[in-house]
Amino acid sequence: MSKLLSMTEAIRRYVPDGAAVALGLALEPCIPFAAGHEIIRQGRRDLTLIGPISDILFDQLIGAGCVAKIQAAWVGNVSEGLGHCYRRATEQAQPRPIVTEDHSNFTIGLALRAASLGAPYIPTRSLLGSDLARKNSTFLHASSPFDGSPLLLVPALQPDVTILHVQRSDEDGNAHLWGSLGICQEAMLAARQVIIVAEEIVSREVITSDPNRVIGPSYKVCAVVHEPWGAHPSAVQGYYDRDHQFYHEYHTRTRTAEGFQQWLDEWVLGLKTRQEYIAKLGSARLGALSVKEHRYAAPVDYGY
Amino acid sequence: MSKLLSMTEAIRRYVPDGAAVALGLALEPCIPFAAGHEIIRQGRRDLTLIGPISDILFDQLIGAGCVAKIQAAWVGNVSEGLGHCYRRATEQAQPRPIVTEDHSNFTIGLALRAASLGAPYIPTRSLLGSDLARKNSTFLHASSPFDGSPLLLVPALQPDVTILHVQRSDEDGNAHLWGSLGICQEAMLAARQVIIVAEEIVSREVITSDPNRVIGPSYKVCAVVHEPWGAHPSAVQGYYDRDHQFYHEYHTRTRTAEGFQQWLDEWVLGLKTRQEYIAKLGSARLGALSVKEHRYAAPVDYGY
Amino acid sequence: MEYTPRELMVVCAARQIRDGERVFVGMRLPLLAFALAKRTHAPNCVGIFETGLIRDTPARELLYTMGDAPNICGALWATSTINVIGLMAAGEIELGFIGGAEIDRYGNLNTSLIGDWQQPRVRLPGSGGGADIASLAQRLAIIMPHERHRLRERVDFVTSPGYGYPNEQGPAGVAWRQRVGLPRGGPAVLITTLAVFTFDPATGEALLQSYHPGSSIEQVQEETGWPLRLAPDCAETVPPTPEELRVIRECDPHGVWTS
Amino acid sequence: MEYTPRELMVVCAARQIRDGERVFVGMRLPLLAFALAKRTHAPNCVGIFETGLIRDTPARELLYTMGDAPNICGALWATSTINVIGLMAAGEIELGFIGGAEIDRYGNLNTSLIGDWQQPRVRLPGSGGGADIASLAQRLAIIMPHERHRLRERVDFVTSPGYGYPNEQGPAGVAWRQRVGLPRGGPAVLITTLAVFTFDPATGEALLQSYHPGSSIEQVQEETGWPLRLAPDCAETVPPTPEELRVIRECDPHGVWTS
Repeated sequence: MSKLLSMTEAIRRYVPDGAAVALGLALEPCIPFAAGHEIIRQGRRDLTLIGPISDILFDQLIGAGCVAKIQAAWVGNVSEGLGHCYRRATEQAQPRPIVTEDHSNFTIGLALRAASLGAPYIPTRSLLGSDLARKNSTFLHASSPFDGSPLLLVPALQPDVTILHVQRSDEDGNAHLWGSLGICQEAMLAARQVIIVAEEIVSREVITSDPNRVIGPSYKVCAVVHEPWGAHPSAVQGYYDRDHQFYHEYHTRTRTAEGFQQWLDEWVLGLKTRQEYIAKLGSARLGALSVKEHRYAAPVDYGY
Repeated sequence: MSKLLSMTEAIRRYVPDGAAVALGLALEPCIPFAAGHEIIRQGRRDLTLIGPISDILFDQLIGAGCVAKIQAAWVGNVSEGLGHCYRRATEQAQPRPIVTEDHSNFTIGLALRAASLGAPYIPTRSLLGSDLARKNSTFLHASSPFDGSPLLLVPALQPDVTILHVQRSDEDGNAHLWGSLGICQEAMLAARQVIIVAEEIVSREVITSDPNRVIGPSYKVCAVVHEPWGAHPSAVQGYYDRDHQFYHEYHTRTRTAEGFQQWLDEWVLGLKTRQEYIAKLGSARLGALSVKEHRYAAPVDYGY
Repeated sequence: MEYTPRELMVVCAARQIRDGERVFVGMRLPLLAFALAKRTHAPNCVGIFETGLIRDTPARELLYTMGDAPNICGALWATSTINVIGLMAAGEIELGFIGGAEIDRYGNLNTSLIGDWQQPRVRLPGSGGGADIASLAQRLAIIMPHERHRLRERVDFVTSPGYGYPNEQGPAGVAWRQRVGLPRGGPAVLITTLAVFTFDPATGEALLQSYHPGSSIEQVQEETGWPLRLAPDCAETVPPTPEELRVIRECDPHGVWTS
Repeated sequence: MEYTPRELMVVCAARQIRDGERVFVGMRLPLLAFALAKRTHAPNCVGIFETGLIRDTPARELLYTMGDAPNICGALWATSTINVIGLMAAGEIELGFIGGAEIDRYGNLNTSLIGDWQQPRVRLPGSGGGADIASLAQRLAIIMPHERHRLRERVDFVTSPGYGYPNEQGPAGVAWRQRVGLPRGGPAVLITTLAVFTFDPATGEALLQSYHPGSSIEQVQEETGWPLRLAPDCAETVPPTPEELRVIRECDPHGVWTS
């Protein structure tokens, strides 16, 4: 059954106001910027964003006023530093106040892993003694029933929708993802529903030729969006490199609220679709980011 | 650094008397029979066997008197039924008494997953109300600190050594495994040390061409054994099928202790190496089990 | 059209699968039931296998074990055991199949041992994934040979929890499962060589829903270790259709599992 | 031979890596330190990256983030974040690197916020994997710019636990980590633009181990918000060797991270 939708339609149907949305789950690569930009264009409000480090997509969604709450380990600009919109929202409630429930990369992963196992929580010794453990009120401190030692209990976290950018998917949402995986699989398994954004739509046979490469069960997928370059400026292994300069420009231009608004008008609100964004990037920039040297995985035989 | 060893040497060095050994972790496929047979030949004693269902390898190790304790979800003959040696050991203490700590497939996986996360336990609602939950004294019953609901706490389990049969590995133990994975990765990550038994030894470049296919960190690997057909009679995807008839013959011949001893003499004790075992199987049998139709995974580009 | 008792069991099992459902498929007869349902009334059902597989098509060849090579080719996902049982723990699997050596009137299943736990008379293989499926699936379908020593008033060991037992805190049934903390589920159906039972969720008791053609309520009672309660609409089991038999025999042409 | 403060920091960081060790590598300078150690005194060290990567060779190109494509090519394992942090939680990672915005005399690090938690004056990005590395690695190496407002008597928020604080139950240091339940670890070294500190495990206090060439104990004191304690063998930092500088400049020819 084809679940192919335009990005516009996928976001309209499956990311309502107030939803808890997990995205940016592979850490620096495969961040679904195209999906985030469409969320901004549709003026979605009161979202909870769930992710490990998210890079600048969280910052953009916060600056655009879409976000009420953050459950994440880090919000900023990985190669540049602070997230200016995140700072303005937290320090000055601009454009609106937000709440952060601080995690570490491990605890946000454990929270999603717990949900994926139907476990109410997973205990850890990470963060003991940290103010993170004290200030995130979803955590509980407890003693191990086995030996009395102190533990931090990380409760299961279930996103309403997880958005994953992948290299390729079939129309039903059976998707191949490769490279460093971050907490993508945990977030897919934990979610109520999943939106797959793919560089390429391929036949079912391509996917089933390598079922170990599949990221999770397609029955959880509610929409498949074909969006080449949909993760720019983040990298997609085998498709394009990270556009470091884009992060730098964003960092420089968004120091003020006005600068951010101009950036947003130019790169998000003033563009109707990802096709326009790609055209605006221009072929020289795209070419510079494209794959220069293919490196294919060694053959694997599933035969019998 | 090459970790290549003969099976004889790998078992001699890394599977001492009394060790807790995890094996048969992919459930029906990729069971390291060659390793198990060498353990029997070397007369290892007082082992704890850890695994999900193990098929007949556990039964053989038990019948040969190598085993003091079982931590597993199932011990028998998957396509045939009961495990006769397991019955004799449990019911009549023949050839020696053994203790079983019963798990389910989920709880044995959770126990190893907990160890792999450095978590003292993982809570679950599976098995609540089951006698398994009451009789396995490693489990604890508890109330959730979040909502007071009943939980079963499954403590972390750390094998001394995990033995994995894989399709291919480099000499350092960077190994590719494909097909259904069972609890292989959890058992590798949880273990103190790992023995890799591989159908093929390949170059490092073959492995690093596809790092997502790697089963776990090679720094945990203490020995790499090149043992083609080392998982027979279980299946290795892309290499050979399951030899159902072999399981049937084992089931029929091992109904009595004498029958088992004859089987063991014929197939294990009377053979010095896996090469002799393969020769005994004969080319017709091997040919019938070999791959008839190759089915290669679609290409994957890691380039940039 | 002639058919074997096991063919009828496969048909009864397949009828438990609703279109679009996610089904935790066990070994042997459930493997055939999944293939049959898929090719008849439930083309959109999805099968999940505890080795770490999801597929939406039956394997092209007969399987002896769920880890056999043909079950991996064409799979939608090949992954770890805890990933797929985790889906069930999270409540996402509608139906699970298991078998058992013994069952009692409350649907509690024993696959661990006969006799005393410390000194068993017969040691059985154990749970495998059975206890997980019984604990975590939304509905449980059980498939067993029907013999009096297997359908007992009370099993020696509860490997896979059904509806428990009445006790000082309350009745068996859904209430018992809630008391012990099971998140959902319970036996929906017990399919035997002689009959089909459903269960009364309020009391947890098995109800004779149908007796197979050639059997009778009396014969079922004779082979059952507890006094039967009949479902209000207890009747003869609807026999397999020729189409159902044709598909089963295509899947298992030599009767490996069905003869 | 001339060198930048950051090149010296990379050299100091690399010297913390012992041959054969498993090192949780952070962003920026630690990436270079891993490459330098690997190519000089610690050819057998293994790098672990929180995106879900293990490698035993440095990437062929300069990395801006650990998720960059060159870091994945040639990796020994590409997997999930919790799989690799799990290795550290299980005690298998000898050394971890992190940075921070603020640190105090007990090695507690703040990367979360300046000012009050409810109404911060500056909101910083947060932990990322930093708090995990500080909690779980066997030894922690910290890399920071040396400014008086960053090296404080007490940080506003403990993101990544160092040696805690003395309190009614006992002293800071290893004893504090044991009291709160941390399984191991603690800061081994703090490398700044001016100096290198080690730590007294009994009290948790930073000890000035060396001051960089061109700096002095006095200058370090001026830029440090607590009264310095000197290590018994406090001396000038051993400057980079030409070989070390050569390797660093091969890895970062344009000085992206070192200028």
